[in-house]
Amino acid sequence: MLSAEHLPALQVVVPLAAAPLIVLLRRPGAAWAIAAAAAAFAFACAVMLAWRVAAEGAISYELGSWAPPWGIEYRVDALSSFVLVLVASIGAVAALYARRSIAAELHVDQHYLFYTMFVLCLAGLLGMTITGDAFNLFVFMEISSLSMYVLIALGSHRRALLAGFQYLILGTIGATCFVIGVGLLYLSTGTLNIADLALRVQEVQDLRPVLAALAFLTVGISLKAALFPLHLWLPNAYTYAPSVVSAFLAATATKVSIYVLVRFYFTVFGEQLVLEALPMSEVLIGLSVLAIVTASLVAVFQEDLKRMFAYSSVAQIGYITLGVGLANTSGLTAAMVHLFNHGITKGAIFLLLGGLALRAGRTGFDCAAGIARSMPLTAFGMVIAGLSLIGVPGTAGFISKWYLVLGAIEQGQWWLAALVVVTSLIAVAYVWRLVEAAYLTEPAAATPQAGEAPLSLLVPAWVLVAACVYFGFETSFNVGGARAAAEMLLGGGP
Amino acid sequence: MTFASHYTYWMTILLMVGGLYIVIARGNLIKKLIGLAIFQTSVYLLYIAPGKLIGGTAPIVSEAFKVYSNPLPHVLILTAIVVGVATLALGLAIAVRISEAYGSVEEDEILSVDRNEVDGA
Amino acid sequence: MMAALTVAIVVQRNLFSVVVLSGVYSFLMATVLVALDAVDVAMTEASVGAGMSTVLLLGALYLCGGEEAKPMQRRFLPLAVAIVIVAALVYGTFGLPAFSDSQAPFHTHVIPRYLIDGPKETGVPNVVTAVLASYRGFDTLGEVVVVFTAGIGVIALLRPRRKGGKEKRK
Amino acid sequence: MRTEIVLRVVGKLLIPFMLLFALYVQFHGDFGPGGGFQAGVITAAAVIFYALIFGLPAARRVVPDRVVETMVALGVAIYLGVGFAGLALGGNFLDYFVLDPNPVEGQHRGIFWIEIGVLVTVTGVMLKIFYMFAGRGRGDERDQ
Amino acid sequence: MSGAQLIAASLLVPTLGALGISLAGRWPNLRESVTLLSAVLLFACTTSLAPAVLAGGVPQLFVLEMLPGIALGFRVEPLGMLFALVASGLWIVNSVYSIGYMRGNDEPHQTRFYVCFALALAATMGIAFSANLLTLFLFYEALTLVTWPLVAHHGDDEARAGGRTYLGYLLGSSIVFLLPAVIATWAIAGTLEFTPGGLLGGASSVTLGLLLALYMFGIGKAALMPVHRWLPAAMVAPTPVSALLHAVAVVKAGVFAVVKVIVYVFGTGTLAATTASDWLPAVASFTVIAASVIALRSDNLKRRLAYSTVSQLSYVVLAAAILAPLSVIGAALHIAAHAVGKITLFFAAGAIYTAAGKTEVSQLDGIGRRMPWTMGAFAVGVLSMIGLPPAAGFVSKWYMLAGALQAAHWTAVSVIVASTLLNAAYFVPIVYRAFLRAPQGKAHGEAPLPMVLALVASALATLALFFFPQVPLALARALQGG
Repeated sequence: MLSAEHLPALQVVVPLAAAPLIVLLRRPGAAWAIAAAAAAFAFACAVMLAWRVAAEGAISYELGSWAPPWGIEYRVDALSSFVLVLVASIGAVAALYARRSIAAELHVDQHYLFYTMFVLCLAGLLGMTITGDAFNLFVFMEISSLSMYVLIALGSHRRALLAGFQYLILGTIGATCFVIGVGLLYLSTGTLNIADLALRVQEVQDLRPVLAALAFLTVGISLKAALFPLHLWLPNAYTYAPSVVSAFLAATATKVSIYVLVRFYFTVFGEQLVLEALPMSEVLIGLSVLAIVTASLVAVFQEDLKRMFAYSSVAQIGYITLGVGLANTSGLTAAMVHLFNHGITKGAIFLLLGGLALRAGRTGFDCAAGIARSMPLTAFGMVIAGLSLIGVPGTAGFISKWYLVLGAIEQGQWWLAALVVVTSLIAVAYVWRLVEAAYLTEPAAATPQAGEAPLSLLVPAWVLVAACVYFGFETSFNVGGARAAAEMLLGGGP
Repeated sequence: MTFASHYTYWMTILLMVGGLYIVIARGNLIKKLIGLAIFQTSVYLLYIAPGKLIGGTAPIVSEAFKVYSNPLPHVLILTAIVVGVATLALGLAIAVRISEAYGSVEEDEILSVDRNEVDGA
Repeated sequence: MMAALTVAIVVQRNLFSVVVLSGVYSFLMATVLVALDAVDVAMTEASVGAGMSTVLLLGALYLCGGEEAKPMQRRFLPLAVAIVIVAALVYGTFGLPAFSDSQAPFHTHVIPRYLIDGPKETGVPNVVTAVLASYRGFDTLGEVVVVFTAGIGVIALLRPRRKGGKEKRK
Repeated sequence: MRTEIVLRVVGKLLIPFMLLFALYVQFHGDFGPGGGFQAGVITAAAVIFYALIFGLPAARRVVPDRVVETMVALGVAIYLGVGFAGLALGGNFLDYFVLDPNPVEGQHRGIFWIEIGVLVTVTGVMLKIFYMFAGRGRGDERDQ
Repeated sequence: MSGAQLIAASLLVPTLGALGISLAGRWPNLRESVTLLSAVLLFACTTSLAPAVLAGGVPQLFVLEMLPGIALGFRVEPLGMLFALVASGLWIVNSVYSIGYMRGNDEPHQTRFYVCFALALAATMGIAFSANLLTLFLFYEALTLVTWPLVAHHGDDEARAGGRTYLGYLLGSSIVFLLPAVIATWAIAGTLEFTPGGLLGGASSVTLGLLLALYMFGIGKAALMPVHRWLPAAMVAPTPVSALLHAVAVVKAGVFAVVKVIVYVFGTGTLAATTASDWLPAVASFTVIAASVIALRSDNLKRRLAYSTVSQLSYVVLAAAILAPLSVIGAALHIAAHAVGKITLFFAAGAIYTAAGKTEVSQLDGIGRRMPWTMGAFAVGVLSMIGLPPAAGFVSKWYMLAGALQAAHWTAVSVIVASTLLNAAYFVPIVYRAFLRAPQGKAHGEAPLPMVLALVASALATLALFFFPQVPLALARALQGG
């Protein structure tokens, strides 16, 4: 059957094709319909792919029927299919959500432009994830980044412009570093296909260019992934972007970048090169620890909810890279699981915040005072997602924390395990600030009185909230997928 | 490993760093963008220079020539250039909007405007 | 010479002249590229780098005003960063094949098929075009989409709102 | 500048040639340097040139915004169309071989069409961007 | 119904009850009747589970696999049965009482109160029936979280501060100590199932000691010093909540978990074989004595009761830590005995507050003449706390003492004896004041009827446990045997 074998291409191309379609039609309603349809299709696609990969193992797709390394190859394996599902699902939810919130936050002329950017961003991220070609990865990285800059700059506060600009500068530097890295790799191996690279890198006698490439790739990707201390663009971006964009970004963009990092570390370079030739493990762990501690502490003292959770994102990314740095099966599993769990958790939080922003106009802490009464569902959803952020058992966050600590203990690094649990107390601190504000404080002047957020916002948000709980109990997908990916990376790494 | 044999690389590096320096050190947004552009163009050399084979010719196959320069980097760089100009356009667009919203394209001035705003609020 | 230009751009404070300089820079880049047999790239660079970008920059300048203020005080950090990068790159290049070394891996791997079979397989003697449009056609698709993105993005950012539109909160 | 009779004449004379050159670059791209992208830029440059001489409104009359924006999307659409054609004819995405009984012919056809796509989009975008920047200052953009 | 179904029911009943309560929030009468109904139903479920367990059966229920190799599962063993019986039984009494109390002092957010209360019971059932450490941990945390709104019920600054301390201590200790302990256990033993004789047979003495410390201080609900501070802090809550914390659920869950960990994770045998646990009785003894002293010196009635709880809890820990068969039985019994006794005391305190608005011991002169029922019940509770016949406390204390002697653990013996005297020292004067001093202040009668009924009932239960200790005793014995 035609579609089955072409799923990998369709996965990316359909959202891509949606973009010009939207522009040609230019009608806000139609634009939303197309975008939503494309996102939904992408989600279905991703699920089917994941299912097939689980059943039959990695899929390779030759674009233009040119065999790699001459042509460009799409490669879906345990890892990429896992990330695909995350990105696509968040994309679908966000698309549903966008209609109402964008209608409230953007001028009607811009709607179709927004949706164009949205599907492009989605396609870009999917492309980054699925591609098996280093340079193609760069191209799609640029697609997603450019659209992202615009999406951020569309925020309704003028600082959104500045945020977008900063991100543009740093992001471009990051992308260029990435290109340099790829270039160095190409010069010393003569190929761009990731699988082919993986083989030929091992044959390179003179390691110096490869190591330089490693360094550049790390820097470049870290910029995109907002890996501490290269996270400076992130808080502003998340704070001033339109709500749905914040949610989408927080849940997917940085995650995909981390996926790329992992991909290059363990597939291309192979752990012995990464972990032995350079002290990457130590560096990663050190930076992650810094990220977790500082960012969490900073988050506690924020006066704007979006900003607070933006900093918490930086910290959570720290947890993920910590798992990567541990570089054992449990560690990588933890990283992947947390990639997924944190994606849905943060997605839920930012979507709910979007509801608050819709009612209150802002997301300052004072707006949250006593919202338990005026917006009970929003408040309760935030509590659940917050618990997942802390890592309370019964939520998705707990599962990631479990594996993280387990990985640390297996490595015999008790202090890391201790650090993880202690820092999650900081999370308690900032989450509970919100809970107290919501439940124990009397409504303040800034508190929205308009009542609960509209269903069209609540439903998508609650889908993710439910996911936070569901994946805290029924872990066969996220843990299973993550473990499979981790084993593939460590076993499959050359 | 003679000096000549790696001259091009070092040229590239010099440009690269120059561009990057502009980006980081200069407060003017437009200037930053120009720096960014230079930073990107320098990458072109990194890719293409090694592809050149002395005595080779442009990779347009015909009976006249036997040695060709490496075409693949050319392709990549074509893409890179496009990306570069696209980025530049976007950046400028945002810069224009900023100058409209803040009346300035100097980073520090803008930041100070925001700070005052915060204090005011 | 390009290096000199770069330095000039670094020091020059009048944005207009900077723009012009960068235009010149692009032209030089283009000539260098021709010298390196990258005719297609040279052509593009000339038209885009020298032509398009300059026009855009001038347009932007027209809208933003020309003089650049004094640079900010933090000069140390950028220098440090720059130096680190130089170090990393120089270190890297030592391992790279010498200029015009036909035995370098990127001449021996993948490429031959393009050069030898390319014309036969695609019927296009200009291998660059062949690779661009066919072998790596998907990259080019991506490239076009990037352009598209930029275009739509600029529209989204610069199209004047009609009345009734939400104005930026000041 | 609009009074500069010389310029106007030269412009009128030059612009057709520019367009011609663009077409040459476009279709000779298979044999010599060049291709859709460069051609697109040149075409755009021609129009921009026109706009510089005769003023933006004039250019807008010749190439209205609506058309430009359509071009922007259309190019990509064409390109994707080629890709889907490959799918429809039983090949992979962007598979040119299946576009024609004779594979090499198919390649030719595919490349031809995608180059068209590139040309259209690039021209459109470059023009659009120029319009946007130029129109921004005076805010005289007559959009839809 | 089969065992599995009953387990499921006893988890679902309170949960659904909570749902119903929140739906019925607008109509108080309906709401409270829903509460009572679910309480009765729950008790029915647990009681109908009991025979099977007494007969030596272990009803099980496995829901799903949370992590590879670790299921979310439930298994009813004697100790859990005992705990579940006590908790569900007291819920009935407590809800009757709270109806009186909440209406008597027309408290705010009553719906939230009843909802969280029901949820707390659900969590308690989960703890009682948990089949492995992960399930235990899950519901342990859940209990902390759902009781937080109860503690911070009033929402003013004092309540918030109390709530923060409560949450900080319990969540903090459980995340920082308990979770790593659990994970380490998993890493060492490869399983988390509670198994008679323990899972950590192979581990070295040092590891055992470390783990034991992690567990003991990780289970903050057991209020082992120095992690006891949350208990007095939680006194800001309304009295029914204090009753819930001290008698029904929270602290009981703590000591229950302690006993469970010592018996089923470490295994008394394993610990006895090493020196890993030698420090524990010392800490427990210290807690017993110190807490009693503080109680002696505090004038606020509820505060005094709180510290008495701290010391009483440490009895259980101490008894379990002695590792002698009899003492473990004593520990199990004391969970029940202390529950009924302490709830009576708190009910009385609450009744006094509602009727007379008095909170300090020094104000209680002659109150027994005005509130004879209340103070009578109070007296019974006191007897039980001190451990005199004819009250439940006597039985459990008897077993503990016997166990201590059996193990020839002289410090323990002396501690128990000494603390008994201390208990007497800080409880008897209250009774004395209440009955033998002349009443002062304006006249007032008994507290509202529901409250009186409740506290009398609990007092009777206290006595009943003395005269007919068969069921709990049997269960406790079964625990030793199992």
